[in-house]
Amino acid sequence: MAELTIRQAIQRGLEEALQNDPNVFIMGEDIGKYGGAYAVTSGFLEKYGPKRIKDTPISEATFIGAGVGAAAAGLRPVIEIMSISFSLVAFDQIVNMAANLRYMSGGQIKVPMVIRAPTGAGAQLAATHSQSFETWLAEVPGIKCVAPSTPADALGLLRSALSDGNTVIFAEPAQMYGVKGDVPDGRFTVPIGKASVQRSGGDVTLVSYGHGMRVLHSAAEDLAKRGIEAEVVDLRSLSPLDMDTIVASVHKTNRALTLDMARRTGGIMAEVAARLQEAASDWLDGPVARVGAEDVPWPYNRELEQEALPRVEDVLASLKKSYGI
Amino acid sequence: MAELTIRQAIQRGLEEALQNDPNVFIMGEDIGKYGGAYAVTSGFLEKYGPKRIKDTPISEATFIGAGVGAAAAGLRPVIEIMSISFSLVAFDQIVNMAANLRYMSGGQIKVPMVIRAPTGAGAQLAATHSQSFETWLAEVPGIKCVAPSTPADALGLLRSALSDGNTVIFAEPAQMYGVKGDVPDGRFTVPIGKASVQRSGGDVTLVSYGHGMRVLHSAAEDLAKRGIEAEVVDLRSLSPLDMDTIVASVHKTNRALTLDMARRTGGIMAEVAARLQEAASDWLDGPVARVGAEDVPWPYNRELEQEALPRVEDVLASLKKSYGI
Amino acid sequence: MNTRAAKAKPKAHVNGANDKQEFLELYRQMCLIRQFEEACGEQYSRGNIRGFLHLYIGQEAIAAGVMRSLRAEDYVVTHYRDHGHALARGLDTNRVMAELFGRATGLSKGKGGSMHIFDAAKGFMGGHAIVGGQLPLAAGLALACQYKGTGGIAVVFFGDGAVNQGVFHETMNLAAIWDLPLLFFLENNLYGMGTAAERTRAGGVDIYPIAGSYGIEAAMIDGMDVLAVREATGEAVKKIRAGEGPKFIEAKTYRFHGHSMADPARYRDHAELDYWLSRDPLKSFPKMMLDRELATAEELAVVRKSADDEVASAVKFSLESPPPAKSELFTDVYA
Amino acid sequence: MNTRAAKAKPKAHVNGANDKQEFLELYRQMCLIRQFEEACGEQYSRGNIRGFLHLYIGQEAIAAGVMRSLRAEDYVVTHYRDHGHALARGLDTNRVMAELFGRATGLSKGKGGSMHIFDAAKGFMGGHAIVGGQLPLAAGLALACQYKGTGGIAVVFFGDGAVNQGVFHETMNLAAIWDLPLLFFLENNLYGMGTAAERTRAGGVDIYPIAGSYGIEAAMIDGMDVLAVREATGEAVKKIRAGEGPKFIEAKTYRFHGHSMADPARYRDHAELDYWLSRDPLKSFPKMMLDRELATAEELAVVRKSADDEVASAVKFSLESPPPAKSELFTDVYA
Ligand SMILES: Cc1ncc(C[n+]2csc(CCOP(=O)(O)OP(=O)(O)O)c2C)c(N)n1
Ligand SMILES: Cc1ncc(C[n+]2csc(CCOP(=O)(O)OP(=O)(O)O)c2C)c(N)n1
Ligand SMILES: [Mg+2]
Ligand SMILES: [Mg+2]
Repeated sequence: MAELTIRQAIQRGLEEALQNDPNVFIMGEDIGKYGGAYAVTSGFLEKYGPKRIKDTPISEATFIGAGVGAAAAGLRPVIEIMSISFSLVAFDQIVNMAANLRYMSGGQIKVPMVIRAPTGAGAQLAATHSQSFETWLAEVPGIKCVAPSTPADALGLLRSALSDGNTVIFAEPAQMYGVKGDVPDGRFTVPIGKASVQRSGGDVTLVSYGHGMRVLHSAAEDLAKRGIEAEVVDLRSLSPLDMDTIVASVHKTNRALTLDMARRTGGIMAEVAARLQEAASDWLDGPVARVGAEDVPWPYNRELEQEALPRVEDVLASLKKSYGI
Repeated sequence: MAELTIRQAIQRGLEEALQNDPNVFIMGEDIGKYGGAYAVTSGFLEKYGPKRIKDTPISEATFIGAGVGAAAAGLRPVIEIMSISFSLVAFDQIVNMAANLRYMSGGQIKVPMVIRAPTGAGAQLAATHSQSFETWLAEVPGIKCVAPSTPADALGLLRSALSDGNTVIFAEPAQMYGVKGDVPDGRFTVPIGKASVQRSGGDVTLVSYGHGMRVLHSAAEDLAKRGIEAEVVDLRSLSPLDMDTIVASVHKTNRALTLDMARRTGGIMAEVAARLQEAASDWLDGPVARVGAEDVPWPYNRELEQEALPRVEDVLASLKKSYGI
Repeated sequence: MNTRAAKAKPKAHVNGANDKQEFLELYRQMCLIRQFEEACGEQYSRGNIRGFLHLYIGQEAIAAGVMRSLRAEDYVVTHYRDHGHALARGLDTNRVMAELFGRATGLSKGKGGSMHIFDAAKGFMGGHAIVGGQLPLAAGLALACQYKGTGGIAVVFFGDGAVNQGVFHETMNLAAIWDLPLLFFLENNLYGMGTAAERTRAGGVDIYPIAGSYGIEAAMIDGMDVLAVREATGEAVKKIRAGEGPKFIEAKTYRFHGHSMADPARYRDHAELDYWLSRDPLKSFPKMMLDRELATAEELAVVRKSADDEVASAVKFSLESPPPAKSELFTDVYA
Repeated sequence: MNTRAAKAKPKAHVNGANDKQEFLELYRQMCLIRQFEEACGEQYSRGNIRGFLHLYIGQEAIAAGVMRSLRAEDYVVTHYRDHGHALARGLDTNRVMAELFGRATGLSKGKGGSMHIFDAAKGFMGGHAIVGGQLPLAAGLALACQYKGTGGIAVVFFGDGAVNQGVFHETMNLAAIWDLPLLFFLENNLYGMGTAAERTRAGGVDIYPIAGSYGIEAAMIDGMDVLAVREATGEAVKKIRAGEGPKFIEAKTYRFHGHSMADPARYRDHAELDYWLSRDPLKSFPKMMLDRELATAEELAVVRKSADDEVASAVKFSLESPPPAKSELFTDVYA
């Protein structure tokens, strides 16, 4: 057991892969000489050399598409996008190429690739730089999508992603790189497609992922003070979705809330809520409560941005509305 | 009152605009000399000349971005994308530019533009050409999104879109250009943000848009034979969403089903279902039933594609499951 | 009228009877493609092939001329107008046709259709239907060849319309800075769908000079001349294998039919079409062989007959093949 | 060490005392930008400015030199390193600074921040933070000028990193085929974030030749020489206004600080930095004026002082300005 930050956990996963699999290479903007915009690959170029650590031009569509080709030819590319906000310029390559190739080729082609990208608002980066497009990518069949909120999950999920046969979007909560946590020794993995119950409780099920987990844990503390025991579930895997874990929790609690730190409308949390009411309607004492960021572009000003982001009060108010608790 | 096809209704709306507003111009691939991939702008180049009818290179990102600029400078561009499947290469320009400019500029910039694109599966065009990205674009604040399913709505919504101050995504069901219907004379409009009750009934609310309306109407016929009166609601406007009309219907019927001809997971119909259970849980006799296409890339083979598409049987089975009817 | 090919290089030199087998093989491939495409057109009107169908008729000299320089370890990537490349690369004619028919025996089990032909075992990596989308993929395949040191290269085909997509530019840049073993093969058939290239492309009727801006050596050739294609490709491929990085070839060509089956091609004038029909490689090449006594009329007829038979069998094979099982809808989504 | 600017054109010719007022104005603008940026850096470290902040220090000669040729009806579009362009275009210094502070008095009411400065009334159309994303917008603004016949033009600024985005290529093509009144202004400061342009850009250290592939006339100039910038821009703008279509200017320049406040710029060596510091336009330009007796030391000091005062007032104005009302979160989403 070691205490690591999320950044360090990702670094460890990447280094293991670089050391153990000669087909693994990393590419992205400023990941080499600069060491990565969020310093995740700091020192890698010196250690692993330019063949394995490739600085790219600012051409996301093309280096992601090239990753698809390299993966199709048997390599295992790891791609860093500086921010998931920039993935839009490469959406065609991700959605039409990485996700569809296997199906369109009748199973002939595999695209085992990991696309890492920091995601989420909260740093006053304004409308173009604060988005969370993992919520769209998680809807696309043919690719998978994970988003860790702890160092152990970051490492465990990265290991799984690095040995998966498919393209995995690895969404890293940008405000949480420095979050510390215990990481088991040894080569444990966290399976893709399994949610994690981070806190047990019998009164209400709270579901989110990434940055949302912080808000949920605070809300759970508040609720506990009032004698309400929340079960806090981290999706971890946005695709495939693990509805079983959530439904099992609701069987126990009869109440559920979904929290999306991205905008409330749409995205993968709408799907979770919609599925949950389908799968557990007989168990729910009220509508699935939904909390998300305001449906506006992200503002620069700090107070406005904080106002747009969901807070503990919103979680509590929403529970009150749905369940009177 | 005249009988028009959806194609003719759109043509009429475009021609009116070209005739009445010198700031309106149309651009897109093959819309001029060729007359449009779906023949919507056939004859326009001859009639309105190359200044108003601009054939573009196959550069969706740039001609959409140029539309944003032209709109910001006071023109009113109408852009045709040959298929909404191709919009992915321009997603950055739509989502980051068209949608965000007004907000980021503190309201200084308006982007009054219409982006027309055929959408949907069903013509054996396979994985890359059968997608329905209006379901994503409808989630983006700052732009609006409509999708007509009748000639009258096509014309009425197009008129509204052409006088809206914002970018409006106008998603045209590709398989329905030839569908005929009565179109009132005179300059009626259909407001953006209002759903339409296409059939009244007191037993169950069926909601969809575009191609989905055909399936819902067939299902309603089948249900009627069994004495079940379905209320069939066409969203028409995917953004803003008109939950009021849907909720009002559910107050009457106590049952609801959403149908998405696009993939079941995610998209705007997940949002409708999620909101509906929040807004009308006390009125619903069971979970909102959800029907959608299978969560797989679109296959080429006809039988497989038909199998992926939602059918009347799926609607009926889903109602049985949710409500036992 | 557009007769730009006249500016292209003259025909490659012919080395007498030594080349006979090679020439007959080139002719066989071109006949096979032509016949295949004619059959596709017919099967489309019968409803056996659906979706979008783009015929390669008129451009056969390119696919046939390029593939002769490639090896098993090389990769081929192309766009939706892909049957010609598939056949010339040696994909099974039956299985290509069956894919168009959407049958279980098709290369993609009927899931991909005409625009998405794949045969990974033969390094044939599609068939891609988003204009320009295939270019980055090809760069990645080339990168893999370089990374693994296989000695292989990648060839990517694209049209004059695709050069207007940003990824074309991005891919040339990436290939150039990383010295990727990649051959850019531009089939300039003068139109992107119904729009003449000159109306959508700045910088003149020739596109190849842009490669120079990336330091990529480029050639312009007559795409109706299979020997010119073979020669230019051979030279470029040799340099690429020698580690010289990417190369670029622009071949001027013409599609004799519309863009797809839906297109009556009214945007082209008759004189232009006639000019290009007069340069049909399926006429000029056998004529040259006859003129130079490299083949007899009988030998050529045998070749044609074998192509016809192969295509007829492929149609029969496809008609007799079963559709994919419904369960196939859910396979191949994930590995 | 990278000292490419040496290859650029020599300094523009000076026409004696006539130019005095003009030169003092250029100097004033450069001083204003420099001082503004220094103040931003300081306010950032105090936490009054947040998010990403990209300073223009070192590149002042470009913004100052370009804007002199523009008219009220013209449009200016730039990227996130936008304060210099904003000030040189004549935007209110107070309101630009207040935007960085996120205050209600900011040009975008504090919603846009440093990377998204807009002043539509002055034709200043942003401030765009997706690399390359501003290029199509500028083409659309130029199209509107052409369509309406306003006589206006658009100028778009972008960096050496942005040329690697596909839209750069697409926009040049569109501008060229449609003869748009658009000036492409490339500020080649040799680095895109931490990566030297030569490592990510094929075709040599000079980027401007690519414009030629689109038939766009291009010039390369010394971006540290405000007169060279002014002259080249003046020429290009004259041609654009005359209906000659788009033009392209590449100016070699250097940012003296890191990419953003987060970047210590360890990827550059001292000799390189020293070379470029030695070419600081805030030193060379006043020196030239003194040498040629176009201004006295006192006159220059007055200019500097006025810039300092203007910036100090802007900081004060911003500090005293209120934040936006919380209700502003929901305004300006839709028209
Ligand atoms: C991104 C995108 N935009 C538009 C289309 C529609 N489309 C398909 S083929 C084509 C023309 C392409 O022309 P070219 O590249 O010259 O190839 P050719 O068909 O002539 O072989 C167009 C516009 C598409 N498939 N993808
Ligand atoms: C599409 C996209 N990719 C990456 C980034 C992150 N990024 C911001 S600025 C920058 C460097 C741009 O360099 P250049 O164009 O040379 O402009 P400079 O900063 O040197 O003025 C990068 C990589 C982004 N904002 N957008
Ligand atoms: Mg073409
Ligand atoms: Mg730069």
